[in-house]
Order: sequence, then C-alpha cells, then structure tokens
Amino acid sequence: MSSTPTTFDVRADFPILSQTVHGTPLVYLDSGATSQKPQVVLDAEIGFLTRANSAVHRGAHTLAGEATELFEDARTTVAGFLGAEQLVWTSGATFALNLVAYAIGNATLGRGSSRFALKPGDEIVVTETEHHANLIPWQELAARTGAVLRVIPVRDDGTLDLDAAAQVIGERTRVVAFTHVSNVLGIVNPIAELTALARAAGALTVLDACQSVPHLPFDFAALGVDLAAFSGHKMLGPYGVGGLLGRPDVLADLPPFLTGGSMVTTVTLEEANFLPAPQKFEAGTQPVSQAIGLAAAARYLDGLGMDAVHAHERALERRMLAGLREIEGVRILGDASGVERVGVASFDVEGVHAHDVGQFLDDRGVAVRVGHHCAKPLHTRFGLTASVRASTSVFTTDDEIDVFLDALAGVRPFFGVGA
Amino acid sequence: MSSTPTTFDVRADFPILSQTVHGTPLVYLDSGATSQKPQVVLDAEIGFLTRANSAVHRGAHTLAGEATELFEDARTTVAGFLGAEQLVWTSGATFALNLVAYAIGNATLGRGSSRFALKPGDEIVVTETEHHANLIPWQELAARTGAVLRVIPVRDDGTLDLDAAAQVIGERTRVVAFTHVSNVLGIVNPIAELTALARAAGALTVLDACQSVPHLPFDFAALGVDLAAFSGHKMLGPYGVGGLLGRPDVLADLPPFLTGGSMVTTVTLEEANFLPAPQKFEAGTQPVSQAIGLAAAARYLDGLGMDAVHAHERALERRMLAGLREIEGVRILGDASGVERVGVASFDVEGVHAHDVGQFLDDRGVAVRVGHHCAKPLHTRFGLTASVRASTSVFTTDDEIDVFLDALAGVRPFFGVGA
Amino acid sequence: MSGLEGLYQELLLDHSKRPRGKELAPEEGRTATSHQHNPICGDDVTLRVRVTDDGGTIRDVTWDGSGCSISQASASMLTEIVEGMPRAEASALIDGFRTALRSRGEIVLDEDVYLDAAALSGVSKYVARVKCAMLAWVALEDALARA
Amino acid sequence: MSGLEGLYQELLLDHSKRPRGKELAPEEGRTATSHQHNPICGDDVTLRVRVTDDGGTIRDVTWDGSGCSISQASASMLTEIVEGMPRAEASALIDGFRTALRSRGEIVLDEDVYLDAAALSGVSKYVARVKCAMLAWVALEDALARA
Ligand SMILES: Cc1ncc(COP(=O)(O)O)c(C=O)c1O
Ligand SMILES: Cc1ncc(COP(=O)(O)O)c(C=O)c1O
Repeated sequence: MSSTPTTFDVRADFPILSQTVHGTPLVYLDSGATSQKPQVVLDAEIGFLTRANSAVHRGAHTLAGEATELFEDARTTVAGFLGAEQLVWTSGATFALNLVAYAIGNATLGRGSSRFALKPGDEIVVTETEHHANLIPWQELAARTGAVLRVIPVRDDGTLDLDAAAQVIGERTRVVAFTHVSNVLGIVNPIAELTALARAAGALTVLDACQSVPHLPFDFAALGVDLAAFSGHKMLGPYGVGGLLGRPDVLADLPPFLTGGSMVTTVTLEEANFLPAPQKFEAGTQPVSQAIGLAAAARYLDGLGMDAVHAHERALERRMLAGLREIEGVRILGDASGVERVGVASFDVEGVHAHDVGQFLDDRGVAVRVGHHCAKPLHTRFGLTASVRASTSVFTTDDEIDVFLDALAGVRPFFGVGA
Repeated sequence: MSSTPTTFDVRADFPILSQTVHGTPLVYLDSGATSQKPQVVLDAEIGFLTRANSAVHRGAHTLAGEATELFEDARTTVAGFLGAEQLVWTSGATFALNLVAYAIGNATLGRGSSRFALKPGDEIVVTETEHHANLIPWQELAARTGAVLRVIPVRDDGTLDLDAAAQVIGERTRVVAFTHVSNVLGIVNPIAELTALARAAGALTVLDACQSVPHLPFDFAALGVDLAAFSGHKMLGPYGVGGLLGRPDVLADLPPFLTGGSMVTTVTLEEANFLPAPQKFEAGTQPVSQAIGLAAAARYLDGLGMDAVHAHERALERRMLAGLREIEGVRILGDASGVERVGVASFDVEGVHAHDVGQFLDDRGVAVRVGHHCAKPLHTRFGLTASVRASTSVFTTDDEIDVFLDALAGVRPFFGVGA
Repeated sequence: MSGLEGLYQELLLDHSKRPRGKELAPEEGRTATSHQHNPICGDDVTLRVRVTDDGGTIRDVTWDGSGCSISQASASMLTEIVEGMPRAEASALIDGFRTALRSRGEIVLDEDVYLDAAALSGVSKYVARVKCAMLAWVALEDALARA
Repeated sequence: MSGLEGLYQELLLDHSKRPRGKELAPEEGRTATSHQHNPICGDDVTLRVRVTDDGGTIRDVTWDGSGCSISQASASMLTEIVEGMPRAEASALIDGFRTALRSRGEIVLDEDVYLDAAALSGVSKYVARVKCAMLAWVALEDALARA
C-alpha cells in the first residue's frame, strides 16, 4: 500500500498517545466514541481554574468579570468555528437533542410559544441510521404527545433511501431529525436533500452533528438546518460540554427546557419569566471551564484547518477500507462507493463475534469499539447484534491503520475460523 | 476579636489563592456560588485524561476497561462520602432537580411506573427559601400537570415556619421539595421535622443539598429523605458534574428523563427498554473525568474530616456575624440566633446598593456575591431586590474575615451615607 | 484618577443621591415609555419621553427606578442632556455613549457633549458595570423607537 | 499461560464452536426458563432447566443463544457440569464460579469441580469479559429460583 502524505504530525500534542497496552504502543481507533485531548485543551482548563475561576454572569467582583468574559469568548469562538450565530451550551449532544424534544413537548403542553406544539397524528421523522440519542428522545416525545414516529430507511449500501424519504416526509411532518454522519457507517448523509424535503413540508430540522463536527469543515449557516447538536468530548474537547446551534428565530420560539438560576428575568413564588436565548436554555451553573477547554479545542482544530483534517482522515479511511476489503470474511457495513465519508468504518468478521475480535485486537494494542455503538436498529437492519468499529482522528497515522489491518488479518486464523 | 483556632491550614492546596486583585491579595468569599478547587482535583482529572481516557461501559479494549473502573470507583467514593447507596451522575444540582420534576411529569403522562404520577389538584410543596433551581422546576411541573404549588413561609428571623408547614403539608401533598441550607441565609433547615410531615402525608421528599454537602457531615441515609441533589463545583470539585442521591425503591420507580445511549436494554425503531437505575438516568456520555475529579474532592474533604470542616466554618461564621452586627447600617438577612448554620451570610447595607458594596469590596480584593443569589422570592420577602453575600470554604481564614469586615466598615462613609 | 475614585466620581454620587427627572410624568398622546431591567443585579429603570407633535424633538424625559448608584446616576444625567434635542442627535448620542462604555477605558466621553454624564467614562473599565450605566440609555433608545 | 492464549484456551474455542446442550428442550411441568442479555455487547442466553418431581435435583439443562465465544462456551460447559446435581450443590457451584471470576486472576477454578469450565479461569483477568462468562450461570441461578 502506498503511503498517503500526512499534512501534519500532531501526535506530540496528545500526551496519552505515548501509552503502551500489553507492551505494544497504543493504537487508538476509538475516537468515534470519545476523542483524546491535546495538551492545549488541558492547559486552557487548568489555566482558567487556577487563575480566573469564579461564577459567571453573577456578581461584580474582578474574577467573576474575567470568568464571564472568558466564558462568553469561548461561546463566540466555538459558535464561530461552527459557522453559527447562536450557540447554547449543553452537557453534550444527548442533552441537546433531549432539550429540543422536551422543549417541543413543553410547547405542546402550553408552555411558551405554540409554534412547535404537536397535535396527535403529527409526524416526527428520523432515519434508520440514527444513534439512540437521536431516536429514543423522539420515540418518547411521540409517546407523550400522540405524535407518530416515521423512519427513512437505509439501503443495503448504507446510503439513505431518498425516494422513500420523499414519501415519508409530507404534510403531517413537523420535525425531521437526522444525523449528519452515521457513527457506524461513517457515511455523510445528503443534508441538502433532506433539508429541502423538510422545508417543503414546513418541518423543523434537527441535525445530529456529533460525528461531522470533529472531522469536516462544518458551516451551520450554510447547511440550512434549524438546529444542530454536538459533543465536545468527540472533538478533542472536555467531557461534560457540548452545544445546540440554532437559527435565532427558532431558538426564540422554542420554550425553555431545564429551569433554575441564571435563565430568568423576574421570579415570584407563583411564576417565572425567562431571558432570551441562549440564556433561557442555560439553567444553573454552566460547564464553565469545559466551555473554555472546548474553545481551545476549536482553535486547535481551526489551526490545523478543517479542510486538512478532512483530507487527512479521508486518506486514512480509504487506506482502511481498501485494507478491510482484502481480508477474508470481513464485511463492511454500508460499503457504498462514491459517497463522502469520514474516518469511521464498522464491520463484521464472519464466524468471530465482535467482542472476540476486539479482544484480539486489544492484545495487539489496537483499541476499537465493539457492540452496537448505540445504533441497535441499524445493526438489526444489517442482521447483526454487534459489529467492530474503527474510527480515526487528527492524530491517527497510516502506520496505525496498517498495524490494525495486520492484526485483524490474524483474527480468523486465531479463532480457527475460515480457510 | 479573639482568634478562633483553625484546625487545618489548607491554603497551599489551592493554586488560585495566591492571586492578587487590584494589587491586594484575593479574599475569596464567594464559595457559595462556586468553590475553588484543590490541586488534587486538577491532578485527578489530568491524570485520567493523559493516561486512561476512553469511553466507559462500552467496548472491550484495555483503556475502556480502566476508564470504566475509575468511573465506577468514583461513583462508589462519592456515594460513600455522602452516605448514599445509590448515586446518579448529573451535570449538577439544577439538572438533578429538573430530572426529578420531569420524571414525575413523564410518569403523569403514562411513561413508566405510575407511582409518582400527579393528578390535577395534587399538591407540590416548596419553601420560601428555595433557590430558583428548586422552585421553578416545580412551578413548571405544576403548570404542565395541573398540580398546585404551595409554599412554606419563612419567618422574619430566617427560620421556616413549621406551624405553617404542618398546615401546608397535608393529604393532597405528593412532593415536598426543600433546601437543606439556604444559599442566602446559611441557616440549616429542620430536615427531620419537614421529612416527618412529608412522610406522614405520604409525599416524596426532595432535598436540595447544594449548600450543605460542602460544609457539614452529610449522611443521606440518616436524613431520611427520598432524593437529594448536589453540585460538584460547590464542593471543591469540577464544573459539569453533580448528582442525585436516591433511595433504591424510589429510583427504581422513577421513570427515565433524558434518553439516548448507554441507558437501554433493547431498542427497536418503535420503542426502547431501559436499564435499571442508575443507568436509566444516565443517557449519553457522562462527565467521566469530572466524576473522577469529584471523587478526588470527596476524598480530600474526607481527609480533612467533615466535622472539622464544619467546626472551622462555624467559627468563621460566628466571627463574621459578630462583625457584621457591629457595622452601622448593616442588616443581616435571617439573623436568627441559636440555629445551626454554615459559613454563609447575606446582608443589606442601608443606603448603598448591593452592587456598589460589591464593587467597593472588590477594590479591596474581597470577592463577594451581589444580587438576589437566585432566590428572588426570598429577597422579595425581606423587601429587597438585592443583597450582598459572603460565603466561606475550607480555605477561608480568620484574617480574611477581618479584611472583609474592615473593608465593609468603609462602605457607607465612602458613599457618603449615614453618620 | 484611578480605581474606585475613577468609577465613583463625586458627580456620579451626587446624581445618585439627588436624581434629576426622577418622577414619571403621566402618559399622554405623544409619550412613549420603556421599562428596562437588569436581571443580574435587579437594576430597574422606567423612562418616559414625549416628542413634539412633528415627532422630531425630544421633550420631557422623566423616569423612575431603583438600583445601584451607577444606573440611577446615569438615568439622572441622561435626562439633563436630551431635553429639547432632535431625535437624530439623540440616536447619535446614545451610539457614542455605547461605544465609549464598551471601550474598556480607551474612549473618554466629551464633557461638552455629555455634560455630567461624561463622569461615567470611568465605568467602561468595569465590564460588569457597563450594563448598569447603559440601562437608561437603552430605555431612551427603545422609547424613541416607539414614539 | 499469558495473554490471549490464557483467555482463549483450546477448550473454550472448542466449546464455542461445538456447543453442548444448545437446543432448548420444550417447556413442561417442572421446567423453568431464564433469559439473560448483556446490553453492552449483545450476548444473549436463554437457559431452561428441569428439576425432579421432588424439586431437589437438576435435570435436562438446555439453552440457546448467541454472542461471543466466551458467553457461548461458558453456557456449553455449564450444561455438562450440572446435569443430575442437587440444587444446593448447584448454588454453591455458581457462587464459587462468581467469586473466582471476580478475583482478577487470584482464584483459579478447580478442574475436578468445574471440569471444562475451569478453562474460564483466565477470563477473570479481563474485567470487561466477566459478564460474558457469567451470563449462563446467572441464567441458571435465576431459573432455579423459579423452578
Ligand atoms: C441552594 C442551591 N440550590 C441549587 C443551586 C444550583 O446549583 P447549580 O447551579 O450548580 O446547578 C445552587 C447554586 O447556585 C444553590 O446554592
Ligand atoms: C452520531 C451520534 N449522536 C449522538 C451521540 C451522543 O453523544 P454524547 O454521548 O456525547 O451525548 C453520539 C456519540 O455517542 C454519536 O456518535
């Protein structure tokens, strides 16, 4: 296999990568679950905590002022990095998606603007490729409101069936929630087409951007969706922080979700009035140091250049897919050709359970994810209960892909399966 | 003023305390808003992130195994520190309290067990001393379900009116939510009495433990409440983490709140089934490094001994209250004598707005909180829109209290008010 | 002048203790009212303005409110400047004030234009207090937009 | 034996490829069934047991399932040991198995008692896999509790 040129070598920026596992160097191919964090992110958090830490948006003392500025600068940085005018901090993508579902539920129960209120029989549309985080909140919302959940099916090659989508999305559709990139297949979904269908139906569009934001240039405004959710810990940032991006008019009309401190104007014992977005969605103490850490991650990625990151990961992906196709008994989930992808591939090894494959690879220092990757319906669709997933990040190298492929080739022989 | 003996000197453990503000040493009296973090907490997080970081409860690789163990050990440590059998990780107290309110709302809408479902006319009881985080979620729940919110009033001296409580809590009461310690008054509420009244009525008890957990020995099981919420960042731990403590049977019957990954057993496109507690409440990626940091904070506090911490802060509190009473024009909110307290005092300076007081103190290096401290109804009760709050922590010293009192004595003269 | 004395100038403390125009005139035909509130510290200003019948000139700015010395003094100072001012000029005045207040001490307000309110220049170094000083000015801006 | 070979012993791979007792017997009077599932990796075991009419002795343990080699081999090995065993003895057996599996390599299973299942001792060093090995044993425990 010819070596693909890497435009940057960033391994030294990530302290954890010098680990060894079972005496061999760690090959971390589980960034799809959670990414590793560069030193600048750790430094940003520690710097804040040891120099400026104090409550934001409250109090007039000097530290509080500094903290508030750093926190709001972080918002501007991350929103700017993602091309969004408005960013609501959340604890992560799961929270952000639940926020939207519950806010719609609240509208339905007469709290706040009725713009997004649902009536029994209204339809919510998701795709068969969704992570549980962008599926179950909608199932539950449907169950609570009498709305109906409908699903855009996925084809054998892992691409969404757009013909079916055109049938599923219609007059009764009020919400269309879909992932930008499947965390299992690594395929970039046709956002423009889905958004056009949803818009024609007058439906709200909710994008799960968890697996796109870390890997490709992301421009919220250009995508044309109404809302997008993402997690910091998957994009080189800290745990416990993420966000909801939103069009200003949509955030203005979406009722609050969590209630509590720092999101109100007046409060009596009887009732409360709420600040405008983003504050009305940010009840209680926010993940302040984490937001500042996430801003450092955004600046770090911006410094690398997301075009370069994407090209780097695309090269790794091609090397990986080519290698996987050569190993006997390996079946790639959603092996569509000619589609845009990020550096994620999931596969089945005939005759060896995913868990055993993962164990074998771990013995060679290779960390992959095994299981249904929180996308059980998608696995069911492909006739599996579990698969093995390898996922790359900015720090992944060609050599690591080769170590992985080499180890994988030894799996079936070890378990005495196949030729 | 005679010097109270300090049983420990921990200032060197807190890197931020060497700051200066306007050329004078920082006197941080805003721990009630957010506490500072000792080096061991920072080290625990960084240690995890640079050595073991990876997704927990997922995948079979070595790092994932280590991370899962450290994460679950953190749960055991924090739960043990607080005397609880079960701990649900949350992003903080606001989230934990909303979790309970929304879970009850979900039960009311027919999701999960009906044990906690509300009927129109059922009553939810809170106190007049509540932080917005333990008030507005209940207002909203009442508005969504047709339940009625009732309030236990506070007396002029800041203590709860237990006679009134006995009237308010009755047959129709389904939930009684109250704070252990008011974040404004610093007074420890009569938990045993309130819990007894609630239990007699067959109501669920929800304790806001934000301001008690950092300051006094806390034994969840001994308190006899059903649920308790707290925040990590107020107890020397990281932002973005906190918890909900709960009696096992209560957590078992409370329906889930957020839905998504890692909290399910089976999932189809139609519906999902949920794991038992605590997992069913922990949808999506948890604040892993923060939980590990919080465990370090719990061990640190445990090392100091919560009895010693409480005694230390009580001594500071007495010094502070005595000093405040001597300054002309200063009115302490809830100046009850003979009640148990933590190191928190809020006050009004006659003729000078709280914001101006705070600014003046800041110029002397003293960081206090000004405003309504997210307890607007309580301020209304005392005829104020804002007050000044000074709050202590393990690292606060007698000298700092004196610097604060000395500066405060200069406020009215500076603004040309009073004698 | 540095530190606290730069922030709390004599003139400011004087206005806050003896506020001018602090008695809300009754509503009538050509008045417009704006209520502004700072939820963080509870500063509160209700400001009422009357414009001439042709809508071009500001008359009778009155207000009521409560809050910190800066918010109250600022309202008091404002009423003194804008009486009889053409609308367009008031807009420019407010813009200039906002720019100076957000300048972190870089821009000092011109005493010839801002009169006593020039004493609020010092606030711009205190980011957390800028909102306090702006409150009445935002109220005027808002009221004029409706007048 | 260290590393992978200690975990995936020949015997284990053999059982996983040629599982014993893997054909669920029909339900009848004295049978009890338990379904266990590991949501993390999808391992799945349904185990059925018949007890003698006096309820004291185990007969006809059969199972079906899917999952990793460890979960499947463990179920297969288990059925071979407990046939004809008194209930109380089976409980002790399960307890001993659980203790060994949770011992992180400290306790090795006795071959005279655990027969082929002694080859599962190596699993105890792999904390994440202990659940896989336990699945069938938990199913038996659960089924006996209902039988
Ligand atoms: C008594 C009390 N309850 C609840 C909260 C809310 O905590 P958090 O903002 O960490 O969610 C606070 C802190 O502001 C508090 O003091
Ligand atoms: C596509 C997708 N959506 C949502 C999530 C949920 O993100 P989090 O667990 O950070 O809330 C994930 C990550 O697991 C994901 O990959």
